[in-house]
Amino acid sequence: MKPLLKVSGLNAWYGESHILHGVDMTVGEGEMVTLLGRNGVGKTTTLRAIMGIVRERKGEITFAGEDLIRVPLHRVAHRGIGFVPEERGIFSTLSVYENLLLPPAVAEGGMTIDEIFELFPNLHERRNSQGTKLSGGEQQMLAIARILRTGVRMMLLDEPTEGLAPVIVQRIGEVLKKLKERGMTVLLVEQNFRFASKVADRFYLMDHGKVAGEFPVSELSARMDMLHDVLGV
Amino acid sequence: MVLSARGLRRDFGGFTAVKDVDLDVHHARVHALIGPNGAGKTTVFNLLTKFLQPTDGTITLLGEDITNTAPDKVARMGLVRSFQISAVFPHLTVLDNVRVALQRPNGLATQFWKPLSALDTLNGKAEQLIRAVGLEKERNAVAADLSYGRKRVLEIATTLALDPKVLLLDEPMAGMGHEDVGMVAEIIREVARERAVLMVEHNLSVVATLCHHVTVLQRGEILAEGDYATVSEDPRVRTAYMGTEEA
Amino acid sequence: MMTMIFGIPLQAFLGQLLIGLINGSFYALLSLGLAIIFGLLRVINFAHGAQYMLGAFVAWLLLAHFGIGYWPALILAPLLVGLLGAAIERTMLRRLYSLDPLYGLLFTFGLALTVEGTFRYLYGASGQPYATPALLTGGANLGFMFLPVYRGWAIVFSLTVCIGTWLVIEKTKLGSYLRAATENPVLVQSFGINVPFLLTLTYGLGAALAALAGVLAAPIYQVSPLMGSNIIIVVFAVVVVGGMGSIMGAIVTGYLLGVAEGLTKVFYPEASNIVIFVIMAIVLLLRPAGLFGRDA
Amino acid sequence: DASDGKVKIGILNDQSGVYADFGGKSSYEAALMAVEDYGGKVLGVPVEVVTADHQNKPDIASNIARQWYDTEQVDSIMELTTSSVALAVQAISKEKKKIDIVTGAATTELTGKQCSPYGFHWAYDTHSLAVGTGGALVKQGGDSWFFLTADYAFGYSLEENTGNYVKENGGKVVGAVRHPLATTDFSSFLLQAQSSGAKVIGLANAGLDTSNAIKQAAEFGIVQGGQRLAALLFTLAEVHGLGLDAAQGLTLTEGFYWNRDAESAKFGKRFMERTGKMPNMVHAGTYSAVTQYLKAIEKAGSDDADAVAKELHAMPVNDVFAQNGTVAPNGRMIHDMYLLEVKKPDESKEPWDYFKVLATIPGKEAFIDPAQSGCDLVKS
Amino acid sequence: MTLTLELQKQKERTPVVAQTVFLGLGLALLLLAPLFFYPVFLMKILCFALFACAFNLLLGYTGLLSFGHAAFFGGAAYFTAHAVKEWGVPPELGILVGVFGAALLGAVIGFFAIRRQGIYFAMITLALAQMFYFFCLQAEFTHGEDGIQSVPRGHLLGFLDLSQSSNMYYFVLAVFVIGIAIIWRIINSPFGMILKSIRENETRAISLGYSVRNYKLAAFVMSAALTGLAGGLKALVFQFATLTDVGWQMSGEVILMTLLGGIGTLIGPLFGAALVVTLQNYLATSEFPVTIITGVVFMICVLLFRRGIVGEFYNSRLGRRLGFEHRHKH
Ligand SMILES: Nc1ncnc2c1ncn2[C@@H]1O[C@H](COP(=O)(O)OP(=O)(O)OP(=O)(O)O)[C@@H](O)[C@H]1O
Ligand SMILES: Nc1ncnc2c1ncn2[C@@H]1O[C@H](COP(=O)(O)OP(=O)(O)OP(=O)(O)O)[C@@H](O)[C@H]1O
Ligand SMILES: [Mg+2]
Ligand SMILES: [Mg+2]
Repeated sequence: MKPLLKVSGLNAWYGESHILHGVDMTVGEGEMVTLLGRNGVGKTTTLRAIMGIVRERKGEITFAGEDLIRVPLHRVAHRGIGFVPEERGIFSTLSVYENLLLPPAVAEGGMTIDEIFELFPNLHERRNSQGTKLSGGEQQMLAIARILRTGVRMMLLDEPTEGLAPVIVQRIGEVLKKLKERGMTVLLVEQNFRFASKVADRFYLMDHGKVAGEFPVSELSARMDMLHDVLGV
Repeated sequence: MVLSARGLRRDFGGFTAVKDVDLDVHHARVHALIGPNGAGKTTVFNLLTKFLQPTDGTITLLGEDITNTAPDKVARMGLVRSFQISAVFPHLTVLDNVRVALQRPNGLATQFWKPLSALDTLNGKAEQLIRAVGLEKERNAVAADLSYGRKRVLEIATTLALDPKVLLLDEPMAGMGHEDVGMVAEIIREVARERAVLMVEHNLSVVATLCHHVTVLQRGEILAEGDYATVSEDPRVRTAYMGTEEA
Repeated sequence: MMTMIFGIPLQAFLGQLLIGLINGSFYALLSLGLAIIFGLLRVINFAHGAQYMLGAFVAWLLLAHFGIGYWPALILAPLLVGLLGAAIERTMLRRLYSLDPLYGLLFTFGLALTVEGTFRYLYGASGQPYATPALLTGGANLGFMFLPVYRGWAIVFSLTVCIGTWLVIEKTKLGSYLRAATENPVLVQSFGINVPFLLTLTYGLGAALAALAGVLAAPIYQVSPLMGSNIIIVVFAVVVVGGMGSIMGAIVTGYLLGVAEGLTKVFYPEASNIVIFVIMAIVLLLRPAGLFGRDA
Repeated sequence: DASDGKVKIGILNDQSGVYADFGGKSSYEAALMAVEDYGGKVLGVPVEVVTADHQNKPDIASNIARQWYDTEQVDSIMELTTSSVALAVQAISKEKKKIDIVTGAATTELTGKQCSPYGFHWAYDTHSLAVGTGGALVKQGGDSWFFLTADYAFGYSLEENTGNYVKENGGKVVGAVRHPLATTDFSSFLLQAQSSGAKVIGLANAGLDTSNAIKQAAEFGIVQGGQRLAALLFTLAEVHGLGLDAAQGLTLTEGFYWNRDAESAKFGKRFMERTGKMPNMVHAGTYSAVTQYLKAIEKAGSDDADAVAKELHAMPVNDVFAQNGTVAPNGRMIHDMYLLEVKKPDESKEPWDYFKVLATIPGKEAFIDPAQSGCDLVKS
Repeated sequence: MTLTLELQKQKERTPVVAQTVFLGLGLALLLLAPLFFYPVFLMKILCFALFACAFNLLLGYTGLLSFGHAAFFGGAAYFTAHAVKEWGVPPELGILVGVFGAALLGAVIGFFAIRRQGIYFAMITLALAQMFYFFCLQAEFTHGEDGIQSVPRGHLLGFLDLSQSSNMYYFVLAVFVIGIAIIWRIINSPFGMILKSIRENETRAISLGYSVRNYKLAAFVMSAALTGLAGGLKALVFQFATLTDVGWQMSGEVILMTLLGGIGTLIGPLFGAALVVTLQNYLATSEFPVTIITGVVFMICVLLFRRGIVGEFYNSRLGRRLGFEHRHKH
């Protein structure tokens, strides 16, 4: 498989605290990769560093063969990457509908509004209310939905199932599978192990700001012991 | 029965988020409030703690009608909540976060004439709470620097510091690693021996093992009630909330 | 017999109502700019009064030194002041966004002092005359009052500008980018939107609106370095009453309070500059978020 | 003789605020001019002028005044625009036994209850403005008045004084409206004044308020409609700022007009060369005060405050500003005031040629009878 | 709203010795200062310093930016001046009148203002203070633009003649030190801790059972009362009370002083006040227009030295070594 995203030797800092100590990973075109790790090991930071939201970083990040390090933040999305943050980032001054329409489409082939509403009927029902008046789970749906519209090639999802009802988690699983059929690439950070095991092709395990291990989904059961050690699953 | 609500209702503009909800929370029991996203769980919490004023209905806490009481008063009466999106004092250390919570119950909140060292009497209790949630390494770290999961744990510690009679926990395990989930579950179980706990949680295995009683909310109305086994058998609950998965 | 309203002749009453509206036009135009800058940048632009003054002064300078008259000045002065605003945003104000909003307030406060001080130093305090453009001199007898043509123009023009600006901000994509960017600029940038540029644009626009009000005011009020600091506090009150950040709120409240003030000038003139603050206090008691504020 | 080998005069006023044009740096120039004209020396010692900007803050003024007196051997302080400053500095001067001569402030308190044996009030006061404009204008036919009054003590006293003179001279006051300080829009008040049908609209306010009221009166065609505007505190400097287009027909009172006679014109032109503008009564008054102060030192043969004050009280004032002026026991310098009308643009023959002199108000009429002033230095 | 004010956080093991030495040195300097500087000038600095410190109690430790503190300062000056001059009360009582008046005024303004947060709060205090300004402009007892003049300083406790400027200076210094001590105690008290936490996260504080409004109002009234102390003192020092002290420009000036000295540092405002007062005095006799310089200083401070003089010092290497660590958060 052709690598779409390639990260090597990525270091990142928040002010004086050094969080990432040389992260290496690749994500192939059309692949769905999950990043596992305990709280605070730097999963979110990895995604933010790839996006360029964390600017204090060193190392190499290439996307579709192009260097991303020097690209200004507002041009990164136009290369075809979408980011769904952990804290969701719904805008209170915009209605649900405006929130949905906010990110500009960066390429052809995104979902239409109708498809999105079909996928998340709650959003349709509450489309005129203020974005942050949605329930926690609804906000999560909105955060994912708004990226689906833009036609990106790759999504970075930070704990997309947090706080979601099991039915919705299932539905998101299905959505991800559908997206994968369409050729979407996903890098996922997840605590919900069961969910991750259903959608991911491959896992990276993070520890102390580094990648501590890597394995395909087929080896999952064999690796359970190790996971137990590192994650306490 | 320590906390009960009758005919609770809340409208937002034309939208009814909570409709005719009756709820009874009992001493020494863990009561789960579950339901699909947007069902109105957090809103019920907000109504019970009086962060929102109900459009209709009454709330009774420990035999007193609190339908028109201010939220801080409700907290002082012994009903304390945690928040779905974590709420800590970001620039205070972990220790100070817990001490602030301890100040009022220990009568050390309004003394502007006493030195800060007066608060040192709270250290013992604070350390104990910090140890209980496994934050002793981060004791002197500033809360803002904690990772998300650790912040949630800290929030539970501050909530416990108030020694509340009724605890309302809004998704206490969300965003926590597996290890912490186990630990927090254990804490809740421990706490509930002498208190009433009402919690919102999407992690069904936690609900299954921890909760004595489950109320399922859907579109602001109660869909089903009972112990976990009964509720999870209910086909309406399965389609509306649980999906086909097993806990 | 004359019809009386509250003990004064209907005719006089109508006259005062109209006067109030004229006043309100300036409040609306100024509070609009203030609300935009606040709503989108979370900056309380204390320099708004200075930018208003600059608008008037630029118009006067254009006339005095280059013989450029009112009509070109109506475009040129806001443009120049807007560019100046944009430059200030680019080089200085932008460093403050990540901080508590009060630093923005303090910075613009300093900016206002500097600009006003400079003009006072250069041109003295008593002001400069600016004549009404030939096309708009004279007046019309409306029966109940003598309305100077220029004042009529001021109402019509400011109303047009206000509504136009409101449409752009509330009803276009640009507006929603701007609103989102105030809440979480980094995230909006990560969606692929050039937020820094947008913010510069916004501040420039806000400053230009203030300057536009300044040009509009030049033929009516003495063009003086102090003209801005006198009006700014009242305009702040207007914005608070309207609901901070609410653009429609700022416009409507501007006109409403203009009229309220105008009527007070008839019934109880001594209170006419406190009336806005009194209304503010009442509104805040009953509706803490302001008349058109979003959150309660 | 001079105590410390020099005579030092301090000019303390607002040089950066609202009154910067009214007096400002030009007052300092006027003082320098007076010293130069006097020959730069008195009693054989050099005369020095220092200046400071009190920024309209009495505490700053008070600090500077004390420091000048205590550590910088300043012998007298003059100008003192703004009444709170003037009163504060006069109190300090009294305590320190130093001379102060006020030309910039208007309040009659300076020579009333808060008078000082070392304090002098030179150029004008609220009373003289009221008499000038109120009394004299009635004689010219302006016998019914409507006031636009700034809603604070200064405005009231102007209105009250003027109203009294209007009535004394057989006129009547048909109404008044009180506007808040720093009003920008006067149209509402002007409409009320217009519909009152009064012949004269008296503006009992100051500074930018007056300017804006006049400008808007022109816009509403008040003067064309046959009513007269009378500004109660307005000087050449403000008329210049307003321009003749807006100010034409306005009536006002000043203690000095540069184009009144040949001597004043000569002074005006010299002043203009130095400062770029023509002097108003504050500038000319300061020139006069400095000159008279130096003459008094000469006469007393010493710069000792008691001796100088005695001479100041005794000597008549005769210079470009005042003719046959006298100084009353309460410190009031009594001189003629002038009722002036602003010319139409086509009547003005040269730059700064703004006024027609309508009448001369004799000093005795213009100023409060010292015995009635409330000053306890006046023996009845 | 997350506040990003610089807030001071002292380390666990504060080298108490170094700080005590500093404190002692500072006090000694203040005691000896009249030998080197002009006493009225020093007294003015102390009055404004106390004003700024009281203001900082609200801004630096509660996170509330009041843009109307001039009302308390100037108001108290009027109250004290009136009490001393018209009622003939002794100076100490006159100052108390000022303090109580300011506290009362603070309670009224605070009642309205604390309903809102952040910049709304700033705007409301500004507007209400403006109303008070207009009141002072028109009220009989303030004597309009003349002000209350020639206020006697009287005898402290009946025997110490305050018209002597050295007596007055030490009286002012004593009041200043007491005022600062009160502020220090409030900040470093259980109550102060709650204020800090309210500033950090108001909703959480409510859910912990703190009646946030009462705490804020209490802090507001305390700050107003201490501001009143400074205002009353100033009226006695200068022997007058005028409109300049109630105008909104004065509210702006005190912010400048606090900002210059260091928001959220106990003694920063003292330095800020000293600098501003000196600057104003110096510029009064220079060619430079005061407002321009003040404005530029304001801008530079906000852009480059947000921690203020004292804050920057605390944060410098020397300051850190002495144990004045100053946390800087965004
Ligand atoms: N803004 C920040 N400033 C300073 N330190 C930070 C900041 N954000 C995170 N950190 C620290 O960086 C480390 C990595 O944080 P990160 O958010 O990447 O963890 P994570 O793996 O996503 O954890 P979680 O599962 O809890 O979300 C943590 O120790 C955290 O305390
Ligand atoms: N202040 C408000 N104004 C308008 N609508 C609101 C408000 N608060 C909540 N809602 C709506 O009420 C419904 C219930 O919200 P609530 O937050 O109680 O859901 P929830 O059950 O807690 O969901 P989740 O599990 O996703 O947190 C949602 O549809 C939400 O959009
Ligand atoms: Mg994370
Ligand atoms: Mg919820």
